[in-house]
Amino acid sequence: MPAEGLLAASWLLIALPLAGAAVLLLGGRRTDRWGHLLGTATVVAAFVLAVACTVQLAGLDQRSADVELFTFIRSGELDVTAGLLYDPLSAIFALLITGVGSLIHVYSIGYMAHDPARRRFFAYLNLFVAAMLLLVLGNSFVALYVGWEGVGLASYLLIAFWYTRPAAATAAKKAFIMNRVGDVGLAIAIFVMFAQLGTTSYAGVFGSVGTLAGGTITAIGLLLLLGACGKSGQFPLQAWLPDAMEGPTPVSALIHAATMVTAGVYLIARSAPIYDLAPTARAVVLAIGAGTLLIGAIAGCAYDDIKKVLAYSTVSQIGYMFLAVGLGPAGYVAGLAHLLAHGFFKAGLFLGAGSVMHAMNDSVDMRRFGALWKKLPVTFATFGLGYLALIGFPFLSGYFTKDAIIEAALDRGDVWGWVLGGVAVLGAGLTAFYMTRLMLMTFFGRARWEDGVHPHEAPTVMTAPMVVLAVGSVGAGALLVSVFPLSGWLEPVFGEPAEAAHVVAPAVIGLVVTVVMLLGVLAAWLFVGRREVPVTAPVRVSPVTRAARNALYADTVNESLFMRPGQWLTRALVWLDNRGVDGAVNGLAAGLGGTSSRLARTQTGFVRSYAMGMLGGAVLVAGALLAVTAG
Amino acid sequence: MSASLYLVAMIAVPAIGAAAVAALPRERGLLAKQVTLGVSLVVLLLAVLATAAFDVDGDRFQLTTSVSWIPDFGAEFALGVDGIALVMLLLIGVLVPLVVTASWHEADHGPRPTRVFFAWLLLLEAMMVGVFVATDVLLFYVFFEAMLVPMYFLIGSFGGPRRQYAAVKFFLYSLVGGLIMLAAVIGLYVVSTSQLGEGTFAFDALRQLDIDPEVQKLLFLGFFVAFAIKAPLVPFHTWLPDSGAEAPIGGSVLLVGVLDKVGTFGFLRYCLPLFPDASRFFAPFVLVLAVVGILYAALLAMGQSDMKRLVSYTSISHFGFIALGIFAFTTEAGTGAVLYMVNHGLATGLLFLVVGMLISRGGSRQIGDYGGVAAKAPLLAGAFLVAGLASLALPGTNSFVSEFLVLIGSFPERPVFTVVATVGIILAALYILLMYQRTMHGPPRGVLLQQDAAEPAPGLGTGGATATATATRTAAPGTLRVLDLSRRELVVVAPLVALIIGLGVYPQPLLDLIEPAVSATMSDLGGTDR
Amino acid sequence: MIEAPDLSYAALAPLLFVLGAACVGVLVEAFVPRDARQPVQVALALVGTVGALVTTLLLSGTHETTAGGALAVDGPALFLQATIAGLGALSILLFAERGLDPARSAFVASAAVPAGSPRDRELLTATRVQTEVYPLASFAIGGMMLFVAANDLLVMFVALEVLSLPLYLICGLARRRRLLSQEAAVKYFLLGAFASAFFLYGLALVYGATGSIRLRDIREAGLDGGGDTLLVLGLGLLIVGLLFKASVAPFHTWTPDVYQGAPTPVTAFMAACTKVAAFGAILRLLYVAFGTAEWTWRPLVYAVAIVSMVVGAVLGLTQTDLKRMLAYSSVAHAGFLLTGVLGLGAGGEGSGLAGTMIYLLVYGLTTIGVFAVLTLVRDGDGEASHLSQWAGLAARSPLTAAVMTLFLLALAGIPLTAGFTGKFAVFRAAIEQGAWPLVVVALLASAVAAFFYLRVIVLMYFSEPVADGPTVGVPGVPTTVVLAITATATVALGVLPGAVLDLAGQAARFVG
Amino acid sequence: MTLTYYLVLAAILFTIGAVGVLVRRNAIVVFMCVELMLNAVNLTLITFARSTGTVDGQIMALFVMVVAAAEVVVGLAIIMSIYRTRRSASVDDANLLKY
Repeated sequence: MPAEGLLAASWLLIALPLAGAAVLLLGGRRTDRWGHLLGTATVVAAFVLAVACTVQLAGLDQRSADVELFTFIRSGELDVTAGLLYDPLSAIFALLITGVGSLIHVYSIGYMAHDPARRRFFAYLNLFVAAMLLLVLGNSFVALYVGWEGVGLASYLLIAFWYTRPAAATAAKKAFIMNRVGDVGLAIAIFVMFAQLGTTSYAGVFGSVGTLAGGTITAIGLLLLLGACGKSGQFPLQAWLPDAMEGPTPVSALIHAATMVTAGVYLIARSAPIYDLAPTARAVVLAIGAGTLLIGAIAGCAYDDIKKVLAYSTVSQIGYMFLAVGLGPAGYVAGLAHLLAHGFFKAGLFLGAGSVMHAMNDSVDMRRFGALWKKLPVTFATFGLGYLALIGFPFLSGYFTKDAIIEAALDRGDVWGWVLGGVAVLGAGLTAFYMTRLMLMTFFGRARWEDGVHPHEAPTVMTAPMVVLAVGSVGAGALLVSVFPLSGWLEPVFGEPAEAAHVVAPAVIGLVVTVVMLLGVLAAWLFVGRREVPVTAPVRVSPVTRAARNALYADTVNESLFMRPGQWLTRALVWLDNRGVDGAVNGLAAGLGGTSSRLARTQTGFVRSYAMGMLGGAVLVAGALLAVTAG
Repeated sequence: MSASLYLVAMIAVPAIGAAAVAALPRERGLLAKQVTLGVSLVVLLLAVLATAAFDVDGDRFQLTTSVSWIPDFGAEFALGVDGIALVMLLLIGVLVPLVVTASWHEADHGPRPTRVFFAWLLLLEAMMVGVFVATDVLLFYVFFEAMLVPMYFLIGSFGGPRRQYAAVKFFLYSLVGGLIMLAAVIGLYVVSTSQLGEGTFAFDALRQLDIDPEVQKLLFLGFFVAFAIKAPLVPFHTWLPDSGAEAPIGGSVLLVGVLDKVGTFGFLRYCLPLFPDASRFFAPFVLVLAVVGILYAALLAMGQSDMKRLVSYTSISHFGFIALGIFAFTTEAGTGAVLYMVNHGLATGLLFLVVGMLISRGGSRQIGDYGGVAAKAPLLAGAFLVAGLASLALPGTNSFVSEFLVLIGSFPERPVFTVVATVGIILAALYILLMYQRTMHGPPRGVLLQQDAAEPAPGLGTGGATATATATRTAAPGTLRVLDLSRRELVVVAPLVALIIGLGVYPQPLLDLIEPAVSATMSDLGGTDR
Repeated sequence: MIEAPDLSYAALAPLLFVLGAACVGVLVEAFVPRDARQPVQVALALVGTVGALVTTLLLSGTHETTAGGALAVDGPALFLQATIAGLGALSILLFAERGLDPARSAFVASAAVPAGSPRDRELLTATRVQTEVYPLASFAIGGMMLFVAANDLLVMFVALEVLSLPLYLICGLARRRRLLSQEAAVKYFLLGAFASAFFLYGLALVYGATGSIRLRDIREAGLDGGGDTLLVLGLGLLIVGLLFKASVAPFHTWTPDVYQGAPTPVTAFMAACTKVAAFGAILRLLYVAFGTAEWTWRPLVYAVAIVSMVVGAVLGLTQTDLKRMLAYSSVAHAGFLLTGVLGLGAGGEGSGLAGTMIYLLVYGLTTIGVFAVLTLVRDGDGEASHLSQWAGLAARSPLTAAVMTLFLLALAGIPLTAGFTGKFAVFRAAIEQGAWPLVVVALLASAVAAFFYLRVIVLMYFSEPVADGPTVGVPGVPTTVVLAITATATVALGVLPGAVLDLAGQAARFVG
Repeated sequence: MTLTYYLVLAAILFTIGAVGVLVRRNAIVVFMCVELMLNAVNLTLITFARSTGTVDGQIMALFVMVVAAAEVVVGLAIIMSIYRTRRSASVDDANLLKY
């Protein structure tokens, strides 16, 4: 139904940060002094507005509001209207984005205080928030695509924020390219929708998708999934996410942990009506989710770079979410709940990591940390809570959301249910292991600091957001699952949550998971906590470790499969174009020239040879004429 | 002035202006520049007026003028615009003043007088307008060929080190195409003679002809080759990298931004309506060329070390998209293709201009001679980025709309080709970001470290080139002070950036102009098979 | 008893003008004191040619035969006579130029003096000028005008000789580089005589086959399907003779040498006027005498046209001497003209005749213009005709370069120049007769030819000037006039050719 | 008795002349060969005049003689002038102009 009241103004959600970005980018140095404040203000304002809108939405009897803005592209059959859809699903994302966004803006004020280009940083952040909001609020796949690539750009700009570092520049490029690969899938999916249904709006597509052949729907589903994998760093497109850590830490927290990378989950959840009709596609989602879950967890165990560990953890956690939404109606809510919870604690963890780096002169090598708990009490506390939430410590948020996913998996009731559930539980164990390892190496043990490092707690402007997020990490899960059930809120989107007969009682699952988690912690303590952590990574290690350190050779594969052949192909083509295509032309010219000078030799300058030529010509002419007339 | 005279004026004003500028005494270089700028602005104004006078729901051709020209050939001096031609006029109107501003110091230090450069520029503008507004095929052909001469002299007299080779190559390639087209033009005339009693070149009359399919194929090929060379489609493309690289920046912009569009414009205006059966027959082959071109040229672009060559190759790739859109035979794709022509003019125009500004500072076209420029010249980098993003068709920039329309419009008809073409957007991201990263990102490199390198290579001086060079020579040894955009350069860049983003967000007005003409073309195409 | 043939003097007026002027010119040589000769001769020759031009225009519309049917005074004849007279007048003006050469003339003071002898060297610097060229040229022009009007093979032969003999002579009259000039004369003469022998033999055979030499009678006796060997052989030999004059490959071999060796104004004269005359005769012979039997010669002309275009275009590519390059270009253009000749439709319809005539006019004007420019660029030893000497000319003399560029573009057939109009006309005629493959070849050939025209432009504009390059002389009144007229015409015929096309269209009907 | 013999003879003469042009070096002789060709034509003309019973052929023969005479005048003049300069009448010596 068309929106009125505040909802009608929900486009401001996007406009505000966008305006902020515009002002900061065009304003130039003039805005250096107050730019960061403006940037933060716009996002906070957006958050307030989002809250208000959501409240109003809650008030509506039929919880969904369309905002028609203007005609974007109309030509022939195609008619794309720029419009927003404010419904429960987009609402929670709007809240997450603006909420966490605000906190991270605040944090960045402190974190980037000494960076000369802070203004640019806030401009990009605002740009990101705007694009991300467009992504989740858009009312058609085209709008989503626009936001989709918009966040890609923002992420590119922010990863490459310190562009004088080649690593950063390369990582940014890598991220953009691998995202583009996914985008191609998304784009083609949209083409198919238009070709088959003549529309690209959610309403139109979901309304008539049922009329399509199963194969087509599956194709759409898989193509969308490709897009989702690109954006969310899922297998086989996961390799860019860890590199993205080259960006400033607040970026990692906001974009590469809390919001952007979860866009894939949003896409699949949003496209529920399509996946409901495409079991094959959904199965693939499950497979990818489960696989990535393990890949991420395993890789996370081996790295010494604190941000990389967190990054792989993110990959793995998003794997959980994919697994959840891959389960269908049973899993959507669980997946989204985990998404929100993850948004809180992972953001918190990253901010914590940022504060640690802040204290350690921007070092990320955990082998040079240790014993920081007394130097950085606040960070330690908030980080710790986030840690506990992540590994699913009972009654913290991760505990509820992750268990819900495992439940949903098992509730399939078939053998695959058990397999997936098992994977999920195993993942929980690994998570516990690598996170504990991280905790131990960072905050406990002996101080292995480089010389001249004097750890000190971050300023309040940074710690405050961490505290808030820590609180969220603790509370979110309970809040979303039991106190204020997300399932009810999302009912208009996913319909009545089917009360499945539990295969295994939730309590049992909780117990099992907790045990496995504790085993993981124990293992970590045995491997890391008990003995001295060497300052340099040991070289002679098991192939498993080596594989894990190389993230299961994802990059190697990409390079040897795409990059190198691509470079060879390019070189070959350049040669072909110059020698072959252009050469043919120049060769023709040269040939003519040669012929010319050779023919010119016949022009000997001797009268008698000229006469000879004429006589010959005359004979030929006469002969030709006779031949023509005779024949 | 009556509306129908706008078009005549758009040809006459720059032509007269060219003569006037050429007549100026050698030392009045500044005056020549001012006159040129003024004239080009007048043309822009006329283009806007013409647009205002154009009735979207009106006849196919409007603002028409027609004077008997060569009665014996049945040729008329007939002008008129449809939506397609109109948007191209707008593009010309916008680009030329910016090019003039950007080339302000282009000819200051060469051996040849400044006025010559600007006179050729204006003459070129007149010819470009003519080629788009002609509604008489012979007149079109005349402009089509005559257009070569000014560009030939711009490249040859003011171009880079290999300008002679490039100029001749450009001229001969286009001439060969043009001559083959001439055969087809005459053939068309002969057919019209036999069918209508007396020969004519009037487009509207020729559109009514019912030509035997076999003949159609021959005539189609005649036109097609000419346009495919102009556009250019692989494998007729090898002249463009040379010309694009050797031409002075202003020349490159107009060459790729407008001149080459004549090719794709020709497909749409002449090949499809005049030879519908042949068009349908050859469509698969053309589409193969188009799609192959998209990928092939994109890969080649990645392999270039010379920025201007790289940009030229990206254009070849883009022309593949345009051709795809035209030969998919759907209104959406066709409209997208036309919009693509405009957007590509703006985006690649900006890209060329910015690259030129960079070259004018570094005095080298080699990517390897640059690095970390963003740190020294953020505005330049920003403009570069916008141009780059536009040419990789990022949503929010104008190119996205057109590329999206082309692809989504082609998909229902030609899914396979479209899917392959879509892969091209990955490559687009690659070649743009590779160039951007190598030149703008990373630590300062190449010319930023050695200061003598600031000497602009002959013919490469764009904009503040020489000014910068002198500034750098006085700069502290060891470090080259790369100045950020000068005020004049900002004036050049700002409007283009604004248009790129504006048209990216709200393209509908242009689409409304374009669509009627395109759907008319498509109906010409479809109208004949029943 | 043979009664005297009827003579319509009015219809013959153009011829009488020129030939009369020529005869008077001879007397002038004999009786007027040397110092006064030059102006008198020039005036006389101009009166003759311009008078002829005017009278032809006055006669326009006439459509009759006279002198007992030996002469045709019809549209084509008058149009081409006018063209020849006009171009002739321009050439005379070029002859009369005295401002460029320090020795006041392009022609040798005394042809009898051996080249390089002391006497010759002292004469070289003397300002004494020779004026035989004017009557000689007038005779040649008269011969050409007779050639295109000849309605009878014998008259055609006589005309051929009348136009050739004076040309042989004036080719050898160069003031500088006399050895080359004389060599050119000898070659031209020997080969020309050789060729006219063929023509004559052909005449005899046709006479034997048909018992008449009147073109009309030949047509009526015509080739009835089977093909009369004598007649066919005769036709072949006649064509050979004419193709030689039109310098069509493979009978072009003399062209480069003679063009290069002859004094530049003479080259201009030959290139422009002889071409017109020769094609006038070819058209008349093929259209009138063999028009009904075009199936016999069409394949031949088709082939010869291709050979000529290709040979001309390809050989032109590597020439380093401008005059020689232009000679090959003229061979190529002969080929283009033949495509027009092929535009003869069934029953004399078709725009081939008109097209060819237009092309001749256009080509003549452009050629004279281009050679006129050539006479301006000089070094110590006469014209600087070597390509390399033209490098960077635009910097030294923008106007000269601009005019040269205009003519070159016209020769290349770029639109908005006269060259395009001509090309369009002939190609249209050919395609109307379904000869489109030939036209495609022609277009490709002209693309190749365009390369060597472009090369000159590249040299003039894009190359840096050479040290001790040639000087660009300041043309006197005559050359200036020529350049002005030709340049204007080249542009006018390119932009608004309507009127002239119309004229040619109306004129394009043979009598008899 | 048939006229063909005369025509054949004329043809033979013509050929001899043509070949002579090709094989002889001396400009004068070459020129004489051309004259021979012309006279072969004359013979042909006369023969045909006889066969067709018209006088045209004979008249033409006279014309040809006149023209030939004129040609001789011009030709010898040219050949003389170059002979004076080069002290040689060999046509092969005159090949400065080539290619």
